[in-house]
Amino acid sequence: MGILEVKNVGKRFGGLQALSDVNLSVAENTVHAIIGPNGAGKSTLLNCLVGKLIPDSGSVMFDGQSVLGRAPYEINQMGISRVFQTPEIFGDLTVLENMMIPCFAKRDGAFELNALPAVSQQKDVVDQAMHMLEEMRMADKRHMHAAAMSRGDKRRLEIGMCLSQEPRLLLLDEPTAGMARADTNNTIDLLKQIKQERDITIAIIEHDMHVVFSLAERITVLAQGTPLVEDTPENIKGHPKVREAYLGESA
Amino acid sequence: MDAIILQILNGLDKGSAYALIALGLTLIFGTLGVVNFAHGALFMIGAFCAVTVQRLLNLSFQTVDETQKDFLGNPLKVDTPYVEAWFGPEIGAAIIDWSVPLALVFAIPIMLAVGYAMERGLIKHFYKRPHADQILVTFGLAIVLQEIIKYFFGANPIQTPEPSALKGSLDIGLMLGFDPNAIIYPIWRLVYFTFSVVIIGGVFAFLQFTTFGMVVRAGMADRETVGLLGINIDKRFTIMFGIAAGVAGLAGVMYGPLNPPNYHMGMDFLVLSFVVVVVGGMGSLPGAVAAGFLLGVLESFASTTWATTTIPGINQIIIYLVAIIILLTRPRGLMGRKGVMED
Amino acid sequence: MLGLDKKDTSLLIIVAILTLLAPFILNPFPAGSAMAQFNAGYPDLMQRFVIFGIFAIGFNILFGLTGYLSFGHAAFLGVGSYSAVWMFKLLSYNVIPAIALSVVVAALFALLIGYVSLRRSGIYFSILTLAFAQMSFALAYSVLSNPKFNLTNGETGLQVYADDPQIFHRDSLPDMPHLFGLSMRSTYKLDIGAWSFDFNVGYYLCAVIMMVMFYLAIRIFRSPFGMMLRAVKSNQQRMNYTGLNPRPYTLAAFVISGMYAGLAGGLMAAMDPLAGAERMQWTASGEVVLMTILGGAGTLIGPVLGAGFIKYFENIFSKINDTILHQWFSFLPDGIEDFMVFIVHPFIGKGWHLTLGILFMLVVIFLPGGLVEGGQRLGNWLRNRGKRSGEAKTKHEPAE
Amino acid sequence: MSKNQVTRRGVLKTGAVAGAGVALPTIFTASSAAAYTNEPTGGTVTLGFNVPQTGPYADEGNDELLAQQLAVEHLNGMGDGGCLNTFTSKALKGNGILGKKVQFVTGDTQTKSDAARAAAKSMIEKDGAIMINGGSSSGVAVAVQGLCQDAGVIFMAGLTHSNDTTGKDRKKNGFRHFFNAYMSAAALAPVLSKEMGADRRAYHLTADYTWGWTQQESIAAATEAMGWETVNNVLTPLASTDFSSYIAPVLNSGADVLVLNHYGGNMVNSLTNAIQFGLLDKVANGKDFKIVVPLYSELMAAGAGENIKGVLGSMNYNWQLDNEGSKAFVKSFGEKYGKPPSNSAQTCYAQVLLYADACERAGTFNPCGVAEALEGFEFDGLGNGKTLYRADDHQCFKDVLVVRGAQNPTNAYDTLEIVEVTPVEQVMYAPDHPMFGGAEASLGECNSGA
Repeated sequence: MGILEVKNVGKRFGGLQALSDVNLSVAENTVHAIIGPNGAGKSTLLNCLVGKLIPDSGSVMFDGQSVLGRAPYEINQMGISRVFQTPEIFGDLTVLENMMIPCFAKRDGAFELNALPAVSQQKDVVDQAMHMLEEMRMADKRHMHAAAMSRGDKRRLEIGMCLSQEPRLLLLDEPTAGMARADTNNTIDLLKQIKQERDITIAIIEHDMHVVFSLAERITVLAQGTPLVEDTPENIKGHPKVREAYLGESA
Repeated sequence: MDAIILQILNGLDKGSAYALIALGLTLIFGTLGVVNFAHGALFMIGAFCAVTVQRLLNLSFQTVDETQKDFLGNPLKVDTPYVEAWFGPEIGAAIIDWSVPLALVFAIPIMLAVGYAMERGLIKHFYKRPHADQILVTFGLAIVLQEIIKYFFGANPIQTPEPSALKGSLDIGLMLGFDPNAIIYPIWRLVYFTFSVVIIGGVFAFLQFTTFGMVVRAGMADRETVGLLGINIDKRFTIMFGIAAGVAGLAGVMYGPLNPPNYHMGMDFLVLSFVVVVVGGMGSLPGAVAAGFLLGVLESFASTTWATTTIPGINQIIIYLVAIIILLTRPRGLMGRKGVMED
Repeated sequence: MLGLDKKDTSLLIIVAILTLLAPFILNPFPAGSAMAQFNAGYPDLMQRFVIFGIFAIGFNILFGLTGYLSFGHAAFLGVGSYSAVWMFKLLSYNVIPAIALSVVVAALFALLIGYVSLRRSGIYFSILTLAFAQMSFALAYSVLSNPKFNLTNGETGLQVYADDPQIFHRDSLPDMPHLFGLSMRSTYKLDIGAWSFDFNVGYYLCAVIMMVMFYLAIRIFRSPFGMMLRAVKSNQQRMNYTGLNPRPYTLAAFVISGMYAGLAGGLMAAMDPLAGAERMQWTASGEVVLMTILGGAGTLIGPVLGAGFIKYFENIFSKINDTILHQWFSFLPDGIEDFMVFIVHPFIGKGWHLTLGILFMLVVIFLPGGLVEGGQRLGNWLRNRGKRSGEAKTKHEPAE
Repeated sequence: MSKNQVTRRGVLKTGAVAGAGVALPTIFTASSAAAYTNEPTGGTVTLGFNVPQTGPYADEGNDELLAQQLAVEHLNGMGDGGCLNTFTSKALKGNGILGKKVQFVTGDTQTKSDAARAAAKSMIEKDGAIMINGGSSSGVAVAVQGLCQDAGVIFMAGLTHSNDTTGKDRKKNGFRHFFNAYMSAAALAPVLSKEMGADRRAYHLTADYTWGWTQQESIAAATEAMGWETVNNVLTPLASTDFSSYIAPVLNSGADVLVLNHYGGNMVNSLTNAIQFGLLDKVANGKDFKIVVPLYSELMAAGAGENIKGVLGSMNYNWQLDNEGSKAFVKSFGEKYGKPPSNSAQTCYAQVLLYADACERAGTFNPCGVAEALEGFEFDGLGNGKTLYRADDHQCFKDVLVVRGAQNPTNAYDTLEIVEVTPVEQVMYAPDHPMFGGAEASLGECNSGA
């Protein structure tokens, strides 16, 4: 029984069957990659997991509880954090504030009218955020406007924000898309380090095979809205169906 | 039955003014992505083009008539318009009589110029600014424009009558086989309705059938891609702004005979036209037109005795009520596109 | 101090000093002098400064922090005023229950309108608030003033009549709004030489309340809640995926700012017990938008400055008529005098709307941060100039 | 000057602060030694002119302002154009009021109660205005009147036509020279009956607010008493700019007269729309269709242009009125400003002179004294002919003009012609008339602010 169980999920947009009969099981404390050619339904599947879309059929269970029909913030509070393809951060806020917001969300829940005490007096949250900033090696930039940072820094900040919520499942949507090789490698190292240092399950959607094969313990290949195979990276590499559907074209 | 036909007719007529203003607003929003609160002011400027033409045609020289006295008991100074002196009294009077249709010719270059100047001089610098900033700067511009008009033309409304040949009303009911006086409708209002249908049709045809229009429509859908194709979309958008200003201005010129122009008529229409655009769906041209006519008809029906006795005060709030209901049930208005103006 | 950091404390102290000494600061010119018409230190205007300051501070909590542009905030002000006058009519002229009820009713009203309007964002939200406010105005102006059910007294405005119950009214109490017998209109007049200063009870009540509200606003700005509101403005998507529900945050901000507006409305009625429908009109909502932007949206002090600026314009600039202009320029030769009057004429007196519109446009175009940004830029420029001349000196010195 | 000011305000000098003093707490700005609010102590007295300078009624406000400036000139003896001579009271000497030179300050009402009160307060609190004059709507008049009552100054209303101003909202410190809706109706009804017959069926369009309702109520009552029938009364929102949907059903309703209980922009547009629909060319119930606009003003007539031809209405005053006072005033106004005065201008002019005259006769600026001098004051001149300022409700009673849009105006100023001058007796009513607040309406006590 995996921490995330997707059963028979289907989703249709008008005439397009984006997902059909998707089954996926992500085991706890593993790195699970979902790959597939463009239009395979990777993003649709992801959106079904985080509450942005509601599948037409099937079930999505996280840690034994259904996530269907819940709003994104509720699903996040259950322990699923999402990293976006282009970093989604609070650009107008400082780096430290960016890091504090998930800490508050972790501490106070989805809504708390905490309107009178100053942020600076919330020592526990400040400490937690600073600690995470240090771990992300950006403590020196804490007073910078987040929008003014480099793309790599934004990515690290976003991952840091997700981690500070101590999620049980971290979803990454093409975390290295559009990155230079060096930045990509840094991100891979960061993710490896994260995985080493804590008990966390990571599901990653990725195009870049380099990233996938450096990180993933299991891989699901999606094509035309259905999972083709699920296996270890080694087996996937040699799988004829996958070669045909995906690797053949990109290799 | 006749009462219903009458109110539908009236609603379409009312709606045609809303539709024209909303059409221009939507053109500007759809192409340039700018929320133009000064659009009502353009409508008002159009109406004052008619006033100006009327004033110009009435420019007069004075002759003293000893036989008549003015209010102070002095000999009366009689004004004779130059046009009457030049073309003879009859032709001169006829020219003055037709000043509103003549003003159309005059208003087109003026409105295009005003639109061009507005876009190049002000709006251009706000493409990248937040919508709130656009609303605010154009709101400020609307105040400035109306105060300038007020300074020159005063606060009182000024009559710009329709040509006397088009005065009066038609008994449409009689033509449809109802009793006399059942459905009476003013000729100029029918002219206005026809005019707006022609203009709306013209704008749609222009966008549909010309290359220029196709590029603009493509640009409305996806500005970046069209820009990548090496087409200078900005220049075309400037022209679109001019056209939108022209539509508003012509709507204003023709509106003058319906209700005499005053300096605040733009503000009076502004709130309403935004409601129309939002109900229609931001960025949707057919939506704007449909919503304009729809709200016109609803407003017309809400002002019937039947409606006001059933729900007292319904005529006061109908427009807003409709806006609220539509926005809550259809988040993007009647025909709005996803993702427009939701940031 | 008071849970604020050093910078905020000094800001609060400056505001406190300015408001408490306003009767002096606003009356810089001797009473009889030609410049006296620029004096703004009379009770009514001083009250308006702080009341609209409260209104704008509240509006800024919504607009400045969350970026939601409400075009219907005047409705809450109007509702507050009506509630307060009803308290005067039913209970007594004591301002405490009136102000309390105005805040409560405005909060409920804001909760209702906010709950519905906040289902949409962007311009849809603006139009929804506008629609609600215009509906409220139309209802207050005519529908709810019909003889059968007269809640608002329509065009004339709601006021206290001699035959109203006023169940707690005693003959010993003043026949106008008061605070436990201290009339809002009591004014100490202080004459120093040619100068004359008014110290009005109503003003000081409003001023104290404004300082409290300003203080609360600072606390809100610096609190986790305030940070969440800025997060709403910055990126709602990220907020959603960080386990935070933006809607209750924006709704809370909406209600809080509605309560500020209601308080302002209640105070307006307390200073002058008449509530007119036109203070609910969309142009009145537009005015508070102008105030906030003009002063500097999202800054603490900006809205207060903007409110003061616009009210000064409305009350002082609008009173300059041609006769006064001719007096000003009378030192010039006749022709030039007339010419100067001709040039200035469109912008003053009845032309104050024009001047305001132009200023507003200039601010939006060149100073998106409002007067506060202008002040900062000026400060920086002066500092840089000082520095540069300093640098120039240091560069120069070694050469010598 | 400065020292003078300290002593004349009767300030207690304290030893601690040399040259500074603190007055006792008082209501409003009157200090303890002053007998009443803004008691003038120098050589000048300040009047406050509160008129709309922005908004749709700005032109009317401007007209009022011109008339008030003219009145100040006349009071200060800068030539009175013979106006004062026609005034039956001879108390004014052309040397200001009570020997003090008259100054004035202006305020912008914006035709909004709030703004009007703010402007009035500013003039009272800051500029020391001893009275407030002017205005262009009933809402404003009632609001400012209440304020002046509280402040302890005299309020002389400008254009305000609602019954309430001197009806249920009457105040001891407030005075109205202008006529009201009841008087319009009383004056119009006989003329309407004479011109149109006694068996007409009337359709009312009424602006949906207090003034509209009282006007409609008055007209309906007066015409029904003459035998007319009221077919329908439709309330139109004040914010309406287009009345076509209200006009369209009129012809088919069985009515043969349309009564437009509208004012200002509403009236201009509703009348324009009615003419567009060709109502005046139609025959209904075998009679020529007619339109009535109970309250006319010159600016509305100008705004409505040719549409007013043949349309009946009433006015407080018209410059064509043929009496000595009127002629002198029109001449004086016309020579200075190049146009004849409007009826609101005449009211504002008369109000300033009436106030000044009352001060002279009372020998004081004390509002209670002035009010007493005005109450029951009978005079002639200033334009309207014989007039009474009734003591019971502070309403002026004088002849009312019934006017009609002229068929062939010779210039921009004679677009209205006087049909009949209804004698004052016909428009009289009891002070406790139910339309005027009934027996409960009371002026209250005079307030001098002391």
